[in-house]
Amino acid sequence: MVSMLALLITVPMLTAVIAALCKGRFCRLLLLTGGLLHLGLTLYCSSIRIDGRWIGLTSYTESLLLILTSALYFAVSCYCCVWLKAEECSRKSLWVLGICLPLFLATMTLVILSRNFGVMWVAIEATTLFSAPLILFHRSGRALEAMWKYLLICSVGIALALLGTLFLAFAARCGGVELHDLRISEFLNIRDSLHPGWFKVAFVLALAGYGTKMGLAPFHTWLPDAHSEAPGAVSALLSAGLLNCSFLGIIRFAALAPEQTGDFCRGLLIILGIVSLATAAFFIIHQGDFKRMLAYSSIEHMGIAAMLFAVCGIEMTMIHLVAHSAIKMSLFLLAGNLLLACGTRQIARISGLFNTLPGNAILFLAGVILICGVPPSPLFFTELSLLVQAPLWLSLPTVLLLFVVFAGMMKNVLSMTMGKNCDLAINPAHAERMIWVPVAGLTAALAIGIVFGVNL
Amino acid sequence: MIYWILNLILALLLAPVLFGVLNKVKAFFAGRKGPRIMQTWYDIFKLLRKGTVYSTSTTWIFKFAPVGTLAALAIAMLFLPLGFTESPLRFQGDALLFLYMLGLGRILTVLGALDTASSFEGMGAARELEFSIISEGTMLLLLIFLALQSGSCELSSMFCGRGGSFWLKAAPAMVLAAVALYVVLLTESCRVPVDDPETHLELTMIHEAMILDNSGPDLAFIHYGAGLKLWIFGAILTALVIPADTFVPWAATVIMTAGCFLIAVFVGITESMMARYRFLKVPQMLMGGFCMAFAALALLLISGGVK
Amino acid sequence: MNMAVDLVLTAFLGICLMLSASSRLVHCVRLVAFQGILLGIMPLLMWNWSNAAPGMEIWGAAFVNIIVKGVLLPVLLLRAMRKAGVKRELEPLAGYSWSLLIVSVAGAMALWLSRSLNIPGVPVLAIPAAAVTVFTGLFIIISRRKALTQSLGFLAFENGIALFGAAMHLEYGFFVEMGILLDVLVLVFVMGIAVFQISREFEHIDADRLNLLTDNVEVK
Amino acid sequence: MIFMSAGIAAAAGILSLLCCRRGGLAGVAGVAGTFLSVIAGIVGICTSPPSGVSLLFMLPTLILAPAAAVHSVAYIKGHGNPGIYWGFFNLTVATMLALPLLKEDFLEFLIIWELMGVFSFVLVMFNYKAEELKRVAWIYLLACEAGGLLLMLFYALSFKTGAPRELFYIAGVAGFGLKAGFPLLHLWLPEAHPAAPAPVSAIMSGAMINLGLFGIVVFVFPGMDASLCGWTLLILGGISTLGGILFALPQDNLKRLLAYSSIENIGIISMALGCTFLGGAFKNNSMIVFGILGTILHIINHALLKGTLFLGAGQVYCSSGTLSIDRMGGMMKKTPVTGSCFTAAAVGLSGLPPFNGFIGELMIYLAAFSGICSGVWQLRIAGIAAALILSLTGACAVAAFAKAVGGTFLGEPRHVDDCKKESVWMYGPMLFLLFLSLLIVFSVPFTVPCIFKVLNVSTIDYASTGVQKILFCAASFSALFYVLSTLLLLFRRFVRVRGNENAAGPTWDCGYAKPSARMEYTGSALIQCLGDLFNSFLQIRRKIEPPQGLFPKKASFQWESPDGAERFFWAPVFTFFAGVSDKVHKFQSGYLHMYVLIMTIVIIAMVVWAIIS
Repeated sequence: MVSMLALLITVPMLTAVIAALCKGRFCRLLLLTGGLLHLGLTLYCSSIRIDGRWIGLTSYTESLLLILTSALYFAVSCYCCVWLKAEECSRKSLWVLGICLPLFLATMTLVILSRNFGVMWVAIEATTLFSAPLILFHRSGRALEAMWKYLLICSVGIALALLGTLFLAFAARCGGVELHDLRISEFLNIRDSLHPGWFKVAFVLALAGYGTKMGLAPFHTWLPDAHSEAPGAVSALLSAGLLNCSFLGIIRFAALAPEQTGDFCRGLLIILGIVSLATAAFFIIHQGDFKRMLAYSSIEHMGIAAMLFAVCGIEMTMIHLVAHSAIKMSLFLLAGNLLLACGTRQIARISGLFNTLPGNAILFLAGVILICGVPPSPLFFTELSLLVQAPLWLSLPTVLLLFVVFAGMMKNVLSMTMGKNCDLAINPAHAERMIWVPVAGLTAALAIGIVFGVNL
Repeated sequence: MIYWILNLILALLLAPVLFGVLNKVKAFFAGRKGPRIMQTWYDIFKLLRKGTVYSTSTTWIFKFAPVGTLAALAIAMLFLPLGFTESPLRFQGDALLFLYMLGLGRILTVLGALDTASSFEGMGAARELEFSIISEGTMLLLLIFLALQSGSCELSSMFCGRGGSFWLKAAPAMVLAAVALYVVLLTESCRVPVDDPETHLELTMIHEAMILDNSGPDLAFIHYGAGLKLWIFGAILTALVIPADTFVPWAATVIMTAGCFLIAVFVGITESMMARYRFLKVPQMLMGGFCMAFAALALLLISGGVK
Repeated sequence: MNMAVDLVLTAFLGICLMLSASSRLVHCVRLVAFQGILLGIMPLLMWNWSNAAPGMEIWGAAFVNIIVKGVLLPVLLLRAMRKAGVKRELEPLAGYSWSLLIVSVAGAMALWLSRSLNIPGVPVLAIPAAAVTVFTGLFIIISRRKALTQSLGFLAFENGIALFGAAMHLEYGFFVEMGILLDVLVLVFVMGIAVFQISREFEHIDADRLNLLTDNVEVK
Repeated sequence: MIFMSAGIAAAAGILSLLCCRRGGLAGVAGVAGTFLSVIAGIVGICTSPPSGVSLLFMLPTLILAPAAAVHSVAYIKGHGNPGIYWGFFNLTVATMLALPLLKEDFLEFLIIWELMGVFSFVLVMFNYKAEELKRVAWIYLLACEAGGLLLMLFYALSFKTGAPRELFYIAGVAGFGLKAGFPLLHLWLPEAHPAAPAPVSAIMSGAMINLGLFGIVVFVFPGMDASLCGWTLLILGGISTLGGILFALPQDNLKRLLAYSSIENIGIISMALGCTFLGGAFKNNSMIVFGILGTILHIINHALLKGTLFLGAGQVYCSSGTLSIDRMGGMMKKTPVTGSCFTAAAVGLSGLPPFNGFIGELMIYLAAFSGICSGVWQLRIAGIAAALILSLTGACAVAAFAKAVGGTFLGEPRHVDDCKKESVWMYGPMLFLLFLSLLIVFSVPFTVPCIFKVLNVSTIDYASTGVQKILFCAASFSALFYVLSTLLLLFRRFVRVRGNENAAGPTWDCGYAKPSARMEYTGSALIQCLGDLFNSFLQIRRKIEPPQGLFPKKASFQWESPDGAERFFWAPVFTFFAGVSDKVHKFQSGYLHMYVLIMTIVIIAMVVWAIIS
């Protein structure tokens, strides 16, 4: 059975190698088949429960994340088929895309499946390496700058996570257990014999490390640059897929927390959550670029996810992450469409999209309304359960900040969609055809919301 | 009951004569002979026989306005304690029906004025609306004052049900209330300090400006309505001031009629002594009336003259 | 054997001081390479030879460590340097005397702190040396202007963390060790390409002039 | 069965949304959907009547929805995509029919509440092509979302035992108050109504605003001390009544004036509710009875009359193309039926006798007076305050509606030359609503017993207050007014001597040779002296360009009165947040060194904290 899981990782690698060999000619076809294969395999083996030495699938959350990531990848690859035809890009960047996207998927799958802290660390570092060239798709100065910052900040952060893993092993040794290869299941058995002092330091460093990758507040600085410079499809994958995987790292670390350090870890998570919610809120208000606005909304939702994990436990967090990924993917793809059609990311210069790009504009408005947690979307229920279970000193600022975010985003979106046509030469041909994947994403999110609402 | 109907008939007949008395008093102060007392009736009969000229820019509102105003005033008349006897048609809350009937008369006149598309009528309407807000507030304060004294919301039992000794219990409050009611009387019937009925300068008129374009029977209705309104406020003022519930009915009728004519004389005297206020000062006077009514209410609440 | 270990740890401290003081890029690369080699031989030194010779794994890991960190990475960095046409690090943001002072203060602090933290079985000098290396790595990233120096700083930072692992002689499996080394190698390789493209795009590789992406409302 | 009505409306909505390509079909589906849902609703009420409160708050929707549907058939021709309009129109009606029935579970209520916000948002921004609609749509959506978030907080606080009760109460009242247009929270009303299509604003102000009060009465007040609730409603109602009508005076846009008068009327309704609760707190039976009747009557009257006024404004907009009172004039000659219905409804809504507006206000006055004569000093003060506020706003309402009717319908047309004819689709519903209001005047005395049976509140005996007699007398005197005026009209017809026939001529404007329409008194001129009277409150801004030089070319006078709450409260708050965000933006300065420095500092701080704790 472990071999089946290993297949999950090797299939994308295989497509990457083929793409490398054929110099970016069948890039779109390869992407689609890789995604399809991966999705089939995931659905087939998502019910396996096995704990191998290096990789394995043990809990319900991991299989849910796996399905989410591969469904996401499949959706993005369908989008790419239409998008790459519309986007006139050089053969070399197509080649880079053909290689890096499958490898990105492979590393993300490895992160989810890994049963060893070391392997997980290596996989997350690898995701950084393979997603960096993807940001460079448009070959502009700004993309280069975004990639450099992404590389440096993320690798510094991830190295800290390695230090955290080391201290975790050291905490195990201080607790009197000799461990050789950091297997997660071993750590779970010796949970309460971990040395609390060293575990707290380890948790702090791991939180800082994986928090950087996840975009929590003080470490989020790379996220708006990377997500706004990357093309629509890549930023969708980055924002919807990668952030969940790095959050998985924190979840695994927090699962080991012995009792007396429990509320310390929760406190830390809550503080980082509320700080990232605040930064996202204040950065969305006068935001001039709609892709950066969506990036900050990802930071906001990761903050909420951190708070949810600390206050309400894993189920609510999972629903939040799944819903956020579905809606955020559609939004980023729509943003890609808008960028392709309007040619600019400045919100001030775009207006009257209802007239020129009706399909995209309506979906974009609906997506933003859903992402802000208005009832039909599942985010409403998760935010509500956060408010119910969070202490009072946390609920009040959260409500205020959620409102500030809503105000900021709606002002930008409405100024873009309504009003008279702007003077930009908009060619709606391609953009209007590429709305089916976002439609699927939004309907999926609505379905989750309605199902969740009905059986509440 | 019969005495109330007698008083009603008396009121309907003598209302225009009030203006005759009033003009006689003004003429006496000005050293002239002045028009005959029955002059208003003669005008009304003359106007009733005349034809009317309707402006092309008016609609059915202009034609209905004078009629509606007169009907509203007549209905308002039905609830008054004429001759200090309880009106047969009284019910809880008729004080407010009385107040709002006056309001209805006012809005119909204003709409009639605006319908003629003339700037002078618009000016009169604008001023009428401004003053009516404060005077309606004062009227309501007085109604509350009376409700507190008599403990009921019926107009007639407000005046007659207070028992004779309300002067002893709350004399200062009564004085303030009477003065406030007098200010409202002057505003509602458009007498001198607020508006000069005899002026021919359209810029200075208020009530007269609103009826500039009316003619024939409409004008007759309006004049008769003005007489009725003066009689209504006169009757209220006398009923407020004179504690006449112990009197013999025929004596009460005589006192009520004499009271109204006395008030007409008093208004004539104030008109001869005072000149018309500038338009910016009129609201201050009305505010003064409002504050007096408020003070009366406060005094009443504190001094405990409450039923 | 702990005399040799102490010698190596003091060498680490020395390298950190020299790294923060040196202005020439090539010199820094060689220092980081030497750091890598020292790191490679650390587990061998830490092994108590008395009871058993180290297994093939330990030898293999040490050997690969030395090859990658001592030889491959410097070659990559020098090639990137030649392509980007960068000779000397002219004026760093914090100035050499200042950075030397800061690193030595940090070293003193680390030494004073570690006195209270005596962990059994770990040489006394180990924790401060690792901490100083980590701090120096971060400091170089923050204070140096050239992008290439920043990747060098990252390498020093990486060596510091590996030193922590080696000092507390924790090992996390041969494959994981190799994975980490592979990651670092590919990272430096990608950084090299990025530096080359930055130099082609911007004609300079000063990280502090790379500030197009900003939310600062006044600037735009 | 009743849920069927909401279900049918929702289904019709989705159906017409689907066929939004073919306009005609969507229109048919929409109107049919609305009528079917209303019929289902009425049948549902007759078979299994819901509790009194839900029935009361469903009635306005049941009355207004069909009227608005018929009106919008003609209104949206050529204004946008009918499919989307009918779709969201039916969905909004569905949510408004469903909300009063969801009394048990607050969470279901909250979900449908926010859905109502979103659906009506789409309707408000229906003609999205206008530039200034961006701000309006943003404000409206913010108000709905803020209400939703406050109610989420309210729901969350109900679970927290430690949390203080006042916070729970404030969150609830503020959450629902946003929809009910309480002072400071009313900002979206005068913005959304002028922009929304007329039938939509008719439904919103006629029926949707009351749901705010419904929410407060059903979810926030149970369990709270009655006198506290009474006083809150009374004070908030009083402020929003006075504030609403005072700000209605200087408005130049007709629908904005009607929106402010909706704020005033919802204030009156909450004052009536306040009197009821205060009566309940001090066991004053007559105050409760009059309060309840006042609330019921005023809700229905306001729904009917405000619906007529907004539909009238819709017709005026369609035929003259503008909503500015000063630019219109003389519309009575072009659209006589709409003009007459508008005038009648205006007179009714300012509480004057012959119409049902007066009966509602009479009940509230009687509640206030029974408070005054009750002897308990708290009730006495409440009674005096309520009566005084009601009379002042009554007079101001007379002025505001005189301006609205005088400015738009009476006199000579000023700037609007080509007026389209009025269509029967548009003034039909107005006549229907006016007929209903006349029906109410004469049927209320007989329906009082069954009203109190439906409310089935045992502690109140309405017979002792003789309310039926009062209502009967009020109705009979209104009838007397009609009879007397017809008598006088006949008298005038026959008293004239044969020879003097009526003649027609130009208005005698004190001998002016050629009076032109520009000399006419416009609406804002009518209100100018009132504006000076309340200037300290209204802060009217005037931009005067006096004529200069010997031969002055251009002189202009412009005045506008922005909403007080917006100018002195919301604008500073929002600029504060924007200021903070600009300062915070400096941190994302683009310098990589700064980012890594911040990261190191934070990590060191966290490690030190981990070691210490």
